[in-house]
Amino acid sequence: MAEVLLSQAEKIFIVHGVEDNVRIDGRSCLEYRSFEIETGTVSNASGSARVRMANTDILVGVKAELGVPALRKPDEGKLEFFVDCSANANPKFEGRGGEELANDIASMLSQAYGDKNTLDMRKLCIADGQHCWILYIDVLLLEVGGNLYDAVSLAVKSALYDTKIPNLTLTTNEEGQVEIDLSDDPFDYSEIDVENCPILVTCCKIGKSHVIDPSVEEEVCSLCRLVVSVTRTGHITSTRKVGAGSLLPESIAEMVSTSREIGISLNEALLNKLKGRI
Amino acid sequence: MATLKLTTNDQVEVNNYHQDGNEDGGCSMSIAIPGQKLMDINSDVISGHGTYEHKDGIYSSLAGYVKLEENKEQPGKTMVSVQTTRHKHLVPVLGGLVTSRVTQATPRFCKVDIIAVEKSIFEIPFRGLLRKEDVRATEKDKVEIHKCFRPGDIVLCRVISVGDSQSYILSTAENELGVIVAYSEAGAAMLPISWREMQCPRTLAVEFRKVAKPTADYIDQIKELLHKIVIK
Amino acid sequence: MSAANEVRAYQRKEYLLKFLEQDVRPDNRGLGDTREAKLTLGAISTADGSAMVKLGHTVAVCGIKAEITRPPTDKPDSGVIIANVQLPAMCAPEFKSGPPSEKAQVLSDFVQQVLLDTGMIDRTQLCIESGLHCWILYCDVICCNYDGNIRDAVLLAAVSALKDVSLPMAQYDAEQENLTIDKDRKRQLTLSCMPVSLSFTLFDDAVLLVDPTHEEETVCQGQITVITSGGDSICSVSKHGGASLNPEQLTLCISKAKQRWCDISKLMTSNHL
Amino acid sequence: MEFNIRLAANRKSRAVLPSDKTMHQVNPGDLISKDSGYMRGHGTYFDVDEGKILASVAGCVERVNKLICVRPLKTRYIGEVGDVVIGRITEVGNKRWKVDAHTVLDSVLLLSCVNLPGGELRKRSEEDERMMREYLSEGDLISAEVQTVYSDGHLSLHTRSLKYGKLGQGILVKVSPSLVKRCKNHFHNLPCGVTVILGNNGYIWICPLQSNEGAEGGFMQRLDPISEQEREAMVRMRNSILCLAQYKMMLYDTSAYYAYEASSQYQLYEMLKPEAMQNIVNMTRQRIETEM
Amino acid sequence: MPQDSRRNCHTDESYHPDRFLSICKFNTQNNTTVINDNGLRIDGRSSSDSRPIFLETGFVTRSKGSSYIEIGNTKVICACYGPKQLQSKDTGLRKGVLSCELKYASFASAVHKTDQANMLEKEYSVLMVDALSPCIILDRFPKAQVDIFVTILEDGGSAFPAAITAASLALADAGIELYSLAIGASLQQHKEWALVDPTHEEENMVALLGECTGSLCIAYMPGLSQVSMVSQQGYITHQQLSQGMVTLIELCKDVSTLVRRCLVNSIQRKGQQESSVGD
Repeated sequence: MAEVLLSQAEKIFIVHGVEDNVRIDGRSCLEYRSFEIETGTVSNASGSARVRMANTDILVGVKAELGVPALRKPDEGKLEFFVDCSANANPKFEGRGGEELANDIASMLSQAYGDKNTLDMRKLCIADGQHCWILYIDVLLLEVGGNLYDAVSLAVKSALYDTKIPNLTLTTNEEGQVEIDLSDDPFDYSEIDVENCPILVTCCKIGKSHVIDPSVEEEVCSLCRLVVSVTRTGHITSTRKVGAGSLLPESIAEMVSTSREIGISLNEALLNKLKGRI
Repeated sequence: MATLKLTTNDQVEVNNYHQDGNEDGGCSMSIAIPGQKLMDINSDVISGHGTYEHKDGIYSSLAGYVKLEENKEQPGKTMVSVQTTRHKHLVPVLGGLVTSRVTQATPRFCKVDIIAVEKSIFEIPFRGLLRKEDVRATEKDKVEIHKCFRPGDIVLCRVISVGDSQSYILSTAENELGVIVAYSEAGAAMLPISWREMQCPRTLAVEFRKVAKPTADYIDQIKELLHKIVIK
Repeated sequence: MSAANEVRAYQRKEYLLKFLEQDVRPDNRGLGDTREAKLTLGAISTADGSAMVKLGHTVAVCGIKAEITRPPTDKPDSGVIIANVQLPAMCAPEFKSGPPSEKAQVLSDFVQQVLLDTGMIDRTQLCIESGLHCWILYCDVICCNYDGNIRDAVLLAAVSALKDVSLPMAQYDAEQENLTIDKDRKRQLTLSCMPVSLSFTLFDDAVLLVDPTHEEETVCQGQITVITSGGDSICSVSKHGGASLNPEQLTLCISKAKQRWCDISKLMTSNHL
Repeated sequence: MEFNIRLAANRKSRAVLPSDKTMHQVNPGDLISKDSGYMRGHGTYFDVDEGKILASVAGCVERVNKLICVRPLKTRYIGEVGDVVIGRITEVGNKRWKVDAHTVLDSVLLLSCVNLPGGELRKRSEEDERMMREYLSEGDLISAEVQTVYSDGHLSLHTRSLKYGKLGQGILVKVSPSLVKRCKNHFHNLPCGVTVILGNNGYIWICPLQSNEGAEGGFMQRLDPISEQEREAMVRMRNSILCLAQYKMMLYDTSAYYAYEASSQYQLYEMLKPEAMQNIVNMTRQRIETEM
Repeated sequence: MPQDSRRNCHTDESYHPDRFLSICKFNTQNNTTVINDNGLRIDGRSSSDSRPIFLETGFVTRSKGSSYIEIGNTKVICACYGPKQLQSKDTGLRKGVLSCELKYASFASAVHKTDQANMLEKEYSVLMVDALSPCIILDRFPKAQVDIFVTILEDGGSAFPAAITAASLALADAGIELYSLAIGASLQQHKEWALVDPTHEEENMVALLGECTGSLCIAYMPGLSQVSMVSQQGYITHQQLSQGMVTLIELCKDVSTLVRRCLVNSIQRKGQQESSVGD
């Protein structure tokens, strides 16, 4: 994580501010910063999106490739998440420095997308047990300025929304093998249904209260965060406590329900914005 | 019921909490485990070793026997502490006595491995630094490191600073501090003959060291040890 | 108590010497006594064969996983056995996490070599169809507690885990080019012999200590390992480092090793009952 | 729940608005002067073959008599003796602290350049050397003055005046050093109830109003909660300064205060929106221009 | 495949025997129900029943503290070393640092583990630090690091929560000061059933059946009544999540009495040893 040094007094100032519901950038505890999305940024990817939220800058590219389904799930396609922490974002990421964070985000994403109800992987299957689409989702962290998980998940969802998968025609030859023909028409494609894709919402415990969309300074002041992935329907697909603190069961319940409500409306707002553009 | 195959004890015990009930109330109250509330905070008790204060209570932070004793510094107050059978100290403490082994001696300082604090022996040593000016209390300028310590010597020191993150800063500037075990060039354990000399029992050669003045306690321990070995 | 502990910590050699002068070792054994050995077979249900061995405090667990592979090209009628020994950072303070240390590699080679070279197992019984399919036995030994004489412990664990292996029946249909495996029917492996090792070390270039603890190993030099496989047959005698041995000492080692084989073999049979 | 999501395509350009017509902006390699009579300063280089002075950074050209400099838009701080800076302790070393003051090389604060608790004329003992971390530890913020600029560019700081020292509760804002206008005084008690220290190094400290008399070198700190009113004023000031910095407006007491007043029509959280920012900056600029 | 010179290995790839099961067998394996009409699970437990637990301290003799835990078929060894001096210069000046490493034995799961850089192990190691660092009083050993090494000898289900319990037991055994023990527990949500302390088979069912299911794992500190780790995945409702938390906290409280008894026993045993040495 991008570590920022803060003096004790600054931390106290931030903690008291959160308790008074006035954060250092003027927001209240449950207020989200404005952010900017851009889809179709990378022209040679199947889908891409960039999200900029204060100082956090995320680029996501989706690449669809043909592959073989997993042995245990012959009727499903695959999602592969890969996160790259650019050394631009933080000099500490150079070499293998960003590996831990990258693995962490990637596992969080694959957990959030792990269930069939989020993204129906069966639709990515072409021929049972033989061919399927594999979506390689590459996340590039260009700048890290707080609330990383949320920003990444917003970018992933936007990039999936933007993803175009070419339509295929299947023929079976004499030997019972399936042959695949790719359509020549570049406009002959289908889109992915992202309606129920989850968004990660980070709820940051600071002092006795909790905030959403924390800035880097606020993250430093908090001992622990709860990252909850929420779908549009309000289902929870993953929950994870991050950081060295512990929480009372009651505060977990509170934080989960805050995150859930934020998640539902954030999903709605993002989808509306994405659709409004077309 | 699970068959237990990997246990070290001969008697196999299966804890099945369905039959458990509250029988552990039967074990004497004097054993505490981490997180167990020992008592409410009040003005008469002080939280001692192995305990911590949280909200309105004093809690145990160790697994061991609860001990209540009168505080020496503040008469009338009770000190509550939890004693383990294990080592008391996990790390060298500021102002504490440590036993260390010299690993490197240069004209300006000695590098040492701290291998024990008081009676607690470390499996993995901590790095310590014994600077030339901290070897002796008087005539600091005349100290020559090679006449005080050699690599391999066991030295009793006091921690005077936790220093930078690399090593603890140690001192031997007390009579009772200094070399307690040293080997002569012939390889025999030497005996102290003065505060600055030790003698090899094999070759009778005299070597210079900053020798620790043995305390009565220490002599007793050595006697006890010899006694034990003879009995065995 | 504390003074004894201090000497134990600072002057290990002196400490041991004080005991050896009385012909006794710090854990109350005589110079020629081995520690009590314990053996448990089949402790790990996810493995196809497993064993846990205890020599005093030293604990080694071996689990064997069987998979299907292609037989080696030079021996189309034989199966494969791969032995690896792990010394995880958990088992003693001197080990680091990460890839296998030199010590672990040496032990892996040792076990691999003994399993293959003594001919204790006829590898053709692992073959399913010549040149096409065979069983591969991954024989992984993990040291759970390292308190000296790890060699004897890992070898015993590996050998007894092999004894415990039961493989599902496999059948190859040449016409359909189809391999089927029936998990409900299982068979044991046939072992032709059981190699058992016994290790010694040398204190002060003169005193032979059998089945040394870690504490003894740190102040002793050299390692003598004798592997016997029952009766009068000796599989291997090896000696690394330390002072030279006189013939009497070596004879003593060998006779102790033979005795060891009998003890272990008794232990093994009692476990199988 | 309201979310403010924007599409990048609709983003408004945030280019520097030309305020000063006389401002001469250059890019690296741009010709500044062919006149060999000028002396080249920071941000320029001399093309020997052609006899021209060219810019080496992007920024505004400044001429002082015969000296030509380019003041870069974005830069690290280049120290000058006597400058007021805000810095953060990054390391406690042997008789010195390392300070991050937005310079290229780390700055140092020697133990001998600090007022220790208990008076100016106190002798520094070995005890003090061991206690250094108690005085200032990693992460602490200080205000200080540049004492020396070494030839390699690293700075030595001092806090031997009661107005300098450790900073307590407040907000640190980081802007480009070139945006901070050099003034006689960099400590400003503004009428809106906040104290602003505009560090020459681009670090700006906003804290509750402080009286000048009670300065004690920062060793006594106020750790009780700050009233909501004061807090809001500070946050508003922070956002105002960020608005100005975003549109590359020079920062000094008047501009900061005007921006603060201009922002009064907005709620605190609204000040983060680009439209509001632009509006605030425009109003501030107009007010400054009319007053000139 | 690159050869690893530090391990013995075979040149050809090898396959799990399940790959060659006759098709009908493979199918019947999948069709087993997780819970039958009487509300009983495959191993005969009810959904809220947990398996018997065996706990022991002092398994690894040369460590500072160690523990061994067995829950059903799950077998976990944990050892704790340190505190030892930190190598790196910049971190942990005031506080100690905790490092955890969790490893599966290659024979611990149904499938032989070959993958050297196992993602799951890394993820669990990170989660473990998050779960345990809240219970350690880290400022009692500044500049130093405590290492926890966990080996899962056999994963019979709920191995990770067992590892957390084992680790906190090892920490207590090592005499490292703790605010509280941390007890791990997990459940598997299957439709309306919350299967407490699931077996390996039950955990796998989710991946295969996968309709409105999820898993939840927590670490609970009974001393402070706080939760030090939450990890959930799947597709569950808010109510199921909060209900699951309540269920697991109750389970943790139950397990903590066993951990307590184990610690008390070990203290008494040590006390007896000491007094016998004294004679």
